[in-house]
Amino acid sequence: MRHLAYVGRRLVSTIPVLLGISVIVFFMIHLVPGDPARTLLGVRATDEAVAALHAKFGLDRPIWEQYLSFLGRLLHGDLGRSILYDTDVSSLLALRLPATLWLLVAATVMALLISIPLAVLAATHRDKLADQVVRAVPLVGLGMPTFWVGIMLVLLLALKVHAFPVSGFGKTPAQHLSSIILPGLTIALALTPILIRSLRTSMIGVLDSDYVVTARAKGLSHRRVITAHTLRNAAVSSITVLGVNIAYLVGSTLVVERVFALPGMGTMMLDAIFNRDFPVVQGVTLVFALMVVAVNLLTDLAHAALDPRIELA
Amino acid sequence: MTAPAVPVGPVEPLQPLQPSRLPWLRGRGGEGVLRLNPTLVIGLSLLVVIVLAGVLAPVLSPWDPVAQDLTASLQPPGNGHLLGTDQLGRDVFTRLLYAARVDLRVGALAVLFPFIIGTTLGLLAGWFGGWFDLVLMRVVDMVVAFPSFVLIIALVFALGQGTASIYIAITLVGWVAYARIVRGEVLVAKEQEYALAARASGLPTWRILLRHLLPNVLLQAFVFAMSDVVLSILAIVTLGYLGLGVPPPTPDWGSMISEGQNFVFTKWYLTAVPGLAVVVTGLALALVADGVVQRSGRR
Amino acid sequence: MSGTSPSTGSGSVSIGSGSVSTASGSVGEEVLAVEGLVQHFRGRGSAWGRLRGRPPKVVKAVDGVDLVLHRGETLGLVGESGCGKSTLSRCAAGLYTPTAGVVRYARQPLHGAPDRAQRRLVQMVFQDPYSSLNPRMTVGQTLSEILTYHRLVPRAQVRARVGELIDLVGLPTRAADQLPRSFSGGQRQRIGIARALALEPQVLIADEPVSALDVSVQATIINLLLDLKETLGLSMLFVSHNMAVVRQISDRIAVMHDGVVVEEGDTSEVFEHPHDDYTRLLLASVPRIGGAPAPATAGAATERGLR
Amino acid sequence: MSTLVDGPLRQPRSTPVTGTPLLELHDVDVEIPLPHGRLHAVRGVSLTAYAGQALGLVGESGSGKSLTLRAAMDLLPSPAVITGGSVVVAGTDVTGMRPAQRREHISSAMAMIFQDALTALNPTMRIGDQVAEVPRQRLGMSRSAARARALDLLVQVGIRDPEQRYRAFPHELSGGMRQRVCIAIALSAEPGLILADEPTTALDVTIQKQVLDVLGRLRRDDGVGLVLVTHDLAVVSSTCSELDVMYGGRVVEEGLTEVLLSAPRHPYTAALLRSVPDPDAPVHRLLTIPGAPPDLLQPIEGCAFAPRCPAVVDRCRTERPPLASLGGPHASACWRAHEPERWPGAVGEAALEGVLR
Repeated sequence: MRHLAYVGRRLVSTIPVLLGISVIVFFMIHLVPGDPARTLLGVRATDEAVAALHAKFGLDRPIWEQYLSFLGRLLHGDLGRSILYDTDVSSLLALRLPATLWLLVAATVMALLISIPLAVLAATHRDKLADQVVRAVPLVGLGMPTFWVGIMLVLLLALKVHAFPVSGFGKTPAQHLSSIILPGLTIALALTPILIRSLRTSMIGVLDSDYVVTARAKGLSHRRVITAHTLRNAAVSSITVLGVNIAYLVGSTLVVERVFALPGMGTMMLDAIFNRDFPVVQGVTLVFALMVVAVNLLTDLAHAALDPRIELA
Repeated sequence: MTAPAVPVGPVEPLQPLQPSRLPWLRGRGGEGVLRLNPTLVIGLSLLVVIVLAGVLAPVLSPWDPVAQDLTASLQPPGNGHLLGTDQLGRDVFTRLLYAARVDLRVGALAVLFPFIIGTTLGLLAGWFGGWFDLVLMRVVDMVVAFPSFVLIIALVFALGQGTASIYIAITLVGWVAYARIVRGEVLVAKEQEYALAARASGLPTWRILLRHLLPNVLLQAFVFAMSDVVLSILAIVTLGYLGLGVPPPTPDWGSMISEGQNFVFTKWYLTAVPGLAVVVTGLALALVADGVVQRSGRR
Repeated sequence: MSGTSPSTGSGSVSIGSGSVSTASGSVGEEVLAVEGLVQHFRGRGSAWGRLRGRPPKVVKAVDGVDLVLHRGETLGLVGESGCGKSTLSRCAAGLYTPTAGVVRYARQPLHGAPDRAQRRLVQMVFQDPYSSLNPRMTVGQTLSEILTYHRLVPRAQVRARVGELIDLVGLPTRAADQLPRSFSGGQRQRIGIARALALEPQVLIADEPVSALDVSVQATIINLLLDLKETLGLSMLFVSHNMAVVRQISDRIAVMHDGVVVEEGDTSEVFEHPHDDYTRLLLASVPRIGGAPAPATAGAATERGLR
Repeated sequence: MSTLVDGPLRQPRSTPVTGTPLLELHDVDVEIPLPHGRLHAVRGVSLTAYAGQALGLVGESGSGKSLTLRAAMDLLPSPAVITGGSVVVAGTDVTGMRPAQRREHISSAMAMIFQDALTALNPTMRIGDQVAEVPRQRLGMSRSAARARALDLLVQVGIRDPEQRYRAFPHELSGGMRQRVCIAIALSAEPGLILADEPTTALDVTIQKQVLDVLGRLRRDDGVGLVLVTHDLAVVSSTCSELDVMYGGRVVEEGLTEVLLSAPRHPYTAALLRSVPDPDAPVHRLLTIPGAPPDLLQPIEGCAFAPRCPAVVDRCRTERPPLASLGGPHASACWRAHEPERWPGAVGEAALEGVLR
């Protein structure tokens, strides 16, 4: 199977990136002025505790040895222990991951539901009123702080209309879903301006292409021209755009979780930051990076599946 | 060969010098004159208004942005307070103006460093290629693997709160985009015949890079920088909202939103107005970026 | 080496004093030569390729070519797209460092990129009149930059020399202050020629200099090149896919196919009595005004048979 | 003059021109609205094409030849619009039709091929499916019948291993193969006429010859007419029996190719002819045309070629010469078309060559 082999090769090709991520996450702690052990344990740590950590992580050893042992622990799923909660960081992450994933999926779906129709509308009515209006969206929308949009949505929808829960995540999937709608919409609205702009451009590129002219010259119906000759090709260019922006989207979960008090990885990271819980910050940063790598991988695979010009061999 | 003392002269009737055969490529203004279009004009004027509002803040408002007056906290608009006062009795409108100073300056500077570093590295990597290019691009791959905002927050945390940390964090994350853009443009431009011609003329490498390539690859980086200023202001505002930004009591739109959020049910404008200020700034910069792109005729 | 090729007739020394007649095969000493030239390119996407552990694909653009350009002659290099003629010309211009083989300027082999003095010997005119000029420099800036850097004229006379060069290629002097975008394709190509001539080279390498131009403009550039060659005593390597253009301008031609020269000789000899099968196919395929079938070919014969 | 026409014709002078013409343009104007004015790109062009005939439309860049073709096919690139005249396809004026109906009518009578075959093919659709699309979607064939038809067409345009090629994507084919696929697609609607816009300009000469041969064979064997837009007089000469020369948005000369190219009666045609290098005979200097083409944003007074014309007289600058018949199909828009012997220099020579021969 050429496709399977491609997936395999693409997986292998992420290894250097993963290594790079581990390097950055590892060295983050060395950016902090002073003793890393003290940074890890916090200012209130006793000298004994610091010495114990020195011994445990071998902080006196050469830096590359420290990195190798860090990497070794990573491979066993050991992300260290939280100072604040005195628990394994990995088990904390496991608890918080679902809310963030829910949020990401909801935001992506909503962003697509909003931006695809608008982009198609604008591209097919180029320079008409609809297009002008849609083109104004990115101009205004690019400068909107995500958290502010969230607060405004709360103000308008949740408090005035009482339509959705304002914060929390609930216990059942149904509750999850209803509590994810506002935060998801917030992120979707932040992503929409960028998506609309790129989708409109790629759609217009396709509509202007010679092969669409050929399809029209063939005398095919408008519907057939759009479905058979435009959509797939527009998807090919859009999927890359989407992939790039999902990295941006992953980042914005952080703030939005805060606004809506969602118990996800973002709130955990912020809590950890204010409590100087360094292992947790490291762990969350790492998982966020892994999510981006995974999304990029998926985008590439989708791209390859859609576009025959991608070399699979 | 010596240069002919007498030029051989025109070899056929002169073609009259004509403007470009494609009239839509012709500028309306003269050559070399900054040609303006409506988008650019509106964007620039808006930007000038915002910058002036920040610069002239002491003139425009009699209040002190940081002096607290707990007896006058949370006053509604009126009584000389255009937008009322916040929970510490500070005039909100004044703080809005002073925040423009902070956020614009930090936002612009936080783009300047990555712009310079990223452009230089991208130019060199694109032109020379080889191991330098290879290493640089691997580093770029690593950095882009992180959601940029997560990395910025983690770095600000690691470096300790403060304006300097914000600059460093945004620079460490932001140079990557410029390096990528410029490298890509250089890879195209160096195969363009004008670059080959400059090499064929025997001009030195530094001169080709600075005089022939840089001016032609800079546009894309510049356009990106325009929208990047928006992103960097958003980052600073968000850091401010999270309490990791410019240290208080210096006013900043982000911290203003954060403080106002506590009273969002009763005094919605405390949150809404600073946010609108960010939106308008973003709009101004987006218009300028669009205008520059339109003017250059690129899409 | 191509100099030994039997059909060149390069041995005959027949330069009448002063009279330089084109197409008469008057031949001087070697001014530019390539010997055993090989230029391979590694496929693109090398970074990904390396990560995937695959050897990069190698494109053998030029695969062993010997050519000699003599003083005062025009050598036409013809072939279809992808035959390697453009790569060969860029190697000869010192823009690419060949994978193997030697490039000689005035009998001196190049080591790596040409030095300043060598750059002055050989200059190049490019194909695309739109991308071959820096869009942000006026014609005057483009020319004076070269004159200043190579110290060709005293600083005070740069401006005057720019005027001379512009005049030489048949543009009005006021062109010096204009940006490339205000010129038509043909005019830009003249600027490109002026830029090459600024260095007072002995050899001009012209890579498809007229293929992006309209027919009537194409004719003016061909005439200009012919005139300059005569007045300035230039030698020229003229690269083109257009057989008709090459016929007008070349004393000698070399036909390239798949990275090698398949036939070389006096222009009229090659056109009238082609030896190589590929050359014959190429000549037979050239459309002709008047529709007269090309000198009998297999293709034409079968077509007639079908009728 | 008659001796010329009676001479041995290298081309069978098209299949006898019978029945109603498939395509007629009457005084068609095309304008492009631009920020700085309206570019009047096509100015009152009339032409007629019959099934089985090969008509060449020749001109330099900016002459309006491509837009004329696009206007005929109702495929003008935005924002160009037809602002005058009428387009009659297979005897029906399509100018007033509703867009969908017009599309339907035009594409059942005519098909089009483009300069760049790579961009003219959908990159994500197998070429076989692209060829089978019209039979399947418009002609209502079953899936298998459409497939069989597509394979037939691929064979007809000279593609070997059609079964294998059927599943290929455009990027997997060579340039010449792609253009053949485009021709197959054009044929799939069983048109009477193929409109070709510089179909071989991007191809190497050897491939160009093969593609032109395919088009020629289709015309001879199946009576598929051709309107060929090109800048290359040599290509027209070996392909087309009739010729329209365009300059500044107008047809300046029309007639039988052989007559036009051996005894042109418009100074522009003559000059153009003299500036084309001949692969069989080097000349010392090629004739050039001084000056530049007209600015089509401006109204043109008199003959558009007058500022560059060696045979210009006062009248040319004030009064536009109509395209007037010189007897038979030959017509020229020149006040001095009747006295080529009095044109100066090489232009005159070119015009007289045929007469003297």
